[in-house]
Amino acid sequence: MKKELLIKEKQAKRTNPLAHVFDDFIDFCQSKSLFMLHYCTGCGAIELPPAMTSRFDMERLGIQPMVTPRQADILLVTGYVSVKTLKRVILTYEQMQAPKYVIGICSCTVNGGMYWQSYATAKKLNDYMPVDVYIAGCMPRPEAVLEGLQRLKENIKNDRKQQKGSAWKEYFANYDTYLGNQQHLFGDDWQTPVDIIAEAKLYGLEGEGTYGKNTEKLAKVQQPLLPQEMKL
Amino acid sequence: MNLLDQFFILIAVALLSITVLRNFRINDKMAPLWYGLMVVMLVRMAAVAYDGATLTSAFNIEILGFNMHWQFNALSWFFAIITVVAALASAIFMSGDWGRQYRELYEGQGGNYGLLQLALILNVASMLLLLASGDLLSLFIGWEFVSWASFLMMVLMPSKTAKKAAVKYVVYAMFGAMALLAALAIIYSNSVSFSGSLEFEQITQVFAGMDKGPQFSLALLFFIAFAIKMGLLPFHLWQAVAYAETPGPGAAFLGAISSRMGLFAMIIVIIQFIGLGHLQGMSIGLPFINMQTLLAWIAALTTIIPTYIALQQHDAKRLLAWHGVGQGGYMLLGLIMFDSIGSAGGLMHVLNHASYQAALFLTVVAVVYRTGTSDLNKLGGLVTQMPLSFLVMLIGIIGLAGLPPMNGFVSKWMVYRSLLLNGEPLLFVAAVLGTLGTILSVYKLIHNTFLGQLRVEHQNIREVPWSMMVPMLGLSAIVFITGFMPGLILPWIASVQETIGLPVIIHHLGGIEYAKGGLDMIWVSGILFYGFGVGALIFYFLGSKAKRVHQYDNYAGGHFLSADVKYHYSNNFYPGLMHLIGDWYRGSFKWMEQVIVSALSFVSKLFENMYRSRQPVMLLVIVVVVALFSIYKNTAGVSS
Amino acid sequence: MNGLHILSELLLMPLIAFVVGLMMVLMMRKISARIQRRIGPPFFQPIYDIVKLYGKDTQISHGLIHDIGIIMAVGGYIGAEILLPVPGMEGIADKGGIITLSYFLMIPSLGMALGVGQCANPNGSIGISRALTSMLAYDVPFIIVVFGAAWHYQSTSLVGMIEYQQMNSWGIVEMPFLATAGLFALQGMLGKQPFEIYIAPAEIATGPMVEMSGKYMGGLFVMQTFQLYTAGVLYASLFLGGGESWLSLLPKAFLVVAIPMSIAFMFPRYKTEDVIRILWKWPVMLALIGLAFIL
Amino acid sequence: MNDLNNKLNDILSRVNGIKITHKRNRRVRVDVPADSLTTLLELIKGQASYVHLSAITCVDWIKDNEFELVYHVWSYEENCLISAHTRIDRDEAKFVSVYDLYKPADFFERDIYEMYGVFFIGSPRMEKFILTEWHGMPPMRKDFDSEAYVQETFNWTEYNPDWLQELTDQGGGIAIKPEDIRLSGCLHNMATHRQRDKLKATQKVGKGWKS
Repeated sequence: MKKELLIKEKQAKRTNPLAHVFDDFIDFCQSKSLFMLHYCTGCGAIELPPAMTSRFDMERLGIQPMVTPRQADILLVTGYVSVKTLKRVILTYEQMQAPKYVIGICSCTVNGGMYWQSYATAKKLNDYMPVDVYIAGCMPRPEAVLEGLQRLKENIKNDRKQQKGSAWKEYFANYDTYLGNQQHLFGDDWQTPVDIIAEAKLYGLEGEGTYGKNTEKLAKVQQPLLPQEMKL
Repeated sequence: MNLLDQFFILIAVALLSITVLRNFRINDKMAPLWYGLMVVMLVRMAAVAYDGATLTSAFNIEILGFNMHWQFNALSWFFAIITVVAALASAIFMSGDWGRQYRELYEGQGGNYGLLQLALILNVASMLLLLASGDLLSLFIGWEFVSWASFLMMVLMPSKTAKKAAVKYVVYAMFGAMALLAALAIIYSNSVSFSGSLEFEQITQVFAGMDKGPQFSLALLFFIAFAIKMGLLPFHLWQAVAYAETPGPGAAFLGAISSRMGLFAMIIVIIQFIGLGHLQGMSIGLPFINMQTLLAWIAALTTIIPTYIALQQHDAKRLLAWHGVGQGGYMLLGLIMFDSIGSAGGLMHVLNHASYQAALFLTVVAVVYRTGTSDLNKLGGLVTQMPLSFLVMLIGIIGLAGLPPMNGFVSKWMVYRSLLLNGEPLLFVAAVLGTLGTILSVYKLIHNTFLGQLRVEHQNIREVPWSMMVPMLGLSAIVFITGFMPGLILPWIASVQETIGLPVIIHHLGGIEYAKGGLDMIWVSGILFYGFGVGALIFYFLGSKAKRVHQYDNYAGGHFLSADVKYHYSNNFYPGLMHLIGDWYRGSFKWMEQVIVSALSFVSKLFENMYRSRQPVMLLVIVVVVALFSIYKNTAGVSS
Repeated sequence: MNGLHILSELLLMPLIAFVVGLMMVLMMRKISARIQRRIGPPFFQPIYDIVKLYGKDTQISHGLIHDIGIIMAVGGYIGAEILLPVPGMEGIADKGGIITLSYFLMIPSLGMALGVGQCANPNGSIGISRALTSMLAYDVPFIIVVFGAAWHYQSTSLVGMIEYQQMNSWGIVEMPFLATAGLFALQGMLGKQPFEIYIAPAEIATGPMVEMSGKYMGGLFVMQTFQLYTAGVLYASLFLGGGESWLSLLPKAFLVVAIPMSIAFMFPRYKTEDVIRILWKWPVMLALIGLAFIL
Repeated sequence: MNDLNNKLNDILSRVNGIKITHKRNRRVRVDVPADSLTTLLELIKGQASYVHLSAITCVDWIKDNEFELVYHVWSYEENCLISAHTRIDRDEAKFVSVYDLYKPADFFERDIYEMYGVFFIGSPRMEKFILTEWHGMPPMRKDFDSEAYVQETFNWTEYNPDWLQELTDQGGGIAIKPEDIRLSGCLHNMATHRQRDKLKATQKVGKGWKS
């Protein structure tokens, strides 16, 4: 309750026009500097080196590859995601720090692609995590990849201005739905070490759909990993 | 009755009290009090430390025409205050819960808490006796006392390695004592004017009247005697294991100061009375290698080799004990430069080393108290459970590694500065190599104990009780304050330098004054803390609040971490380095030691077999022949 | 030297270091891009990166020591910047000396090592183990170089060294071997290509930085700017005569930083033991030859 | 070469009910009844140096209601591969492990157990191997309907962008829509479609299947 009040207060303070300037500046920088984590699940990964190196040079757009989810802003899922991999992709996504964006590259992330009838391949990536941009194709050319990244940059720049919720906020606000889909696939005892609900509470990102019957199910099986406090 | 006599009486009373009361609980309260009183007495004697005065005790003994007397000068005072403060810290530490645990664990299995208290006071008393010695004979007496008192302390841990190490130590110590005795005998027989006591001044006289050869052997005998106690190369093998296996606070006390008695004697004999002139006069083989360079190189190698042995250890206590051996090298390296900055650095390093070594040992003992192990491969992540101990260890390792702003930096800086001024590039590199090795090894120490993954079995342990925390915090406060304001200590050092006839350092509160690059720790620490302040401002005022996460919420390539996966990176912490230098650990010294031991045991077996042989008549014949021969020889000598 | 002067130095020196460091980061990335025939990042890219990292909405911390590690890493370098003499601001720099400074440079490493340690990530610990090992490797030639310079100028104060060089000739002219060895050690100190085993992105996930998010990573980016600046200015003070003015100091510093960058991309990555082997062999040999000339 | 073949034939012919086919020079196919397979393997390992078990594969002959297990055994000395085929009952789906003879059989048998549900008696680790999250019918069995499972388990993305709409409006667009394929089953395998429907009716497919 107190936290909500604080958030409201914070939002009230934002009437200061300069505050918007500051926010816009940060948004601008965010759109100009993107660290991407390429989760190379499939063949689409092969198109990334040309996009990064001298032919197309992503760095001129401010996009750099990073290797851990902690540092990254974009999660590039390049190719089909098997159910087992999906668990890891979800963990990786949850370990990324907001604002975080997901790009699904290749048709496989859209609908399973050529693996559409495979029992082992997850079909629709945005059932399990909010995907900002899909770059379809089998595989998409580096031009397409860059086009998609440019589209993402535009989105980032405009999101806060247009009062649109960013996709990553969806994950917190509709956690119950996403969790439900994950549980459907992995069973009811599914959990990651990242406590999304606690995170949503801490940063005031809770929404209507954060809690629900799926999170109740989770609460029953979850072994909460509280941070170790220093104690004297 | 002057202050020194009162001090001796106090020591005697304390010794008596602890001897009588050692098995009663009241002793736990009394023992720290006695050490506290000793500190007070030493503070009252502060005039010695600041003015370079000498207090001579009224108490003296005359045996067989030898007069033994005791005195206190700035040098003795400097070592005495370190000794007593270290003892105070150890006594407070062991008087509370640690003592209780020790009783529960070891009483009846060879450990004896009362005896441990007694061993501590005996150590302190004998060390003070040694420090107060006024002539060579009292030095020798004190020397023997110190050796046996340390032995008593070392055997109080009921383990086989402890016993073995203690026996090894005693063998080494006896060898050293014999060397000292032989040196005394040489001095006695070469004295021109013997006045009833073996005064220190006679060393200078005897040296002046000797040829190069005997000079060299005399210096060597003294060196062997003192180097063994100090653990200098090549006599470094006994110390680490023996100290590491001593019961907790005892190890802290011994590690802090005990082996520095060797340095004390070395300062008196080699620095003060043999002097630079003689050392440089004694050239060995090549003309540019003289005794001074030899000692300097021994010191430099002592910094390197034990430090890199420490790097290999995976037991926290042994690691620290090996560093104790290594740091001794810096002290001698500074002193052997015979200039104001170097010797001040060497002397100051005694105090600095004692403070952080005791703090580190006590921290490790605290960890052992809670977890029951000092094996670095079985610990980890304790920082959340024991934050204050972590703080103490952090301060200690910064001191040990010689980084600003702790006191280890000041003394090491002085040693480096002196090596720079004297143009000794290789010694300089050797000293820095030692420091770098220390940084590597102490990071391993703190990482493997306090950082990284917390083991499941350690999830419920808590900080150690205050009786253990207070001495640890006190020692770390000393480490920090003397680092921040070395000027508090430097007057003592200057007075010591004056006493032993070295050039005196020009100092101020923040450090030392020197035309081409001095050191002002107040500025240095100030700048550092300013930097930390700005860093903290940047950190806390920019950016959003951070979410605290559990250790299992960790990037492991998408892997789900859980309690049954031990992912703490601790064993063989520096594999790359060990790939390269691992082959250089040949254990040559150990091999040498074993060769000597086997040779000795072979000879002793030989004699034993002779005694046990079936023809005792043979023995009789041999004895008779030898006796007759010697009688003949002597009578022949007389008749001619 | 009055209080105001000191205050301005305390405030300005880290600030200048930061700005110059940003330019150096940009230069570094531009050089690497040009060598790989890319266009490279836009002019303000280093600022975008840092602002973005500090502007992250959420971030994680593994505990207090994790935070303190970053503070120590940034703070240690801020302290080091203040001890570096630059034109017009030599007042406080005189309080330290080359020995103090070279020890100051170890504090950020220690801080970072502590912070990474609390993260309890094995990749991080492996990275730290490698970083400390390579510190052992490059510090040996570096310390010989420092000794040589201090002996040659008969001073441990950087201010004194710069004065000597400006009155006589530059260190690089008088001690070419030592200067070369110093450059070699610099490559290791900056962790550039043959010696970047402790970062090893594909292998141990950037080692020490593995758990750094948001402002933690931002702190490290800030640290990198300081690191480049320190390396450039320190080397310029030791061998290139410091600077009479900023106009002469900055080109030197940029040049010094540009050299390792330009060489870096010709090399693969050495194993840890090879890092030690090569750094203990060639630069040490060069430095010892240099020492033999000046002693 | 003939010598070798003769020798091998001698050895092989000691096995009951064996049928030897020399497919090529160094490829021998043998068909043995299930109960003499181990005898065969023991013989060729012990007497003819076939020490390397390259793979065990499984084929589901659903019409015959049988599983065919194929043991590929290689000899380094004769550079010859023997593929021993044997058939076991599909409903029973149990066979004896050859782990005692060939240690690598452990993995192959585990894999087959997971993918086909053939239980190997005496194999050391008959447990999950790759499909750690899988609880349904072994997915390589012919009666497992992957499409049905997919339809039941996953959702599909609606993909109808403007440009495609425009094309469609102009009379172009995609000839066969993905939805049509998904809902009607495999295009290229229409013939077996009816049969699969029949199977679907008789067997419960998906999560409820327990081995």
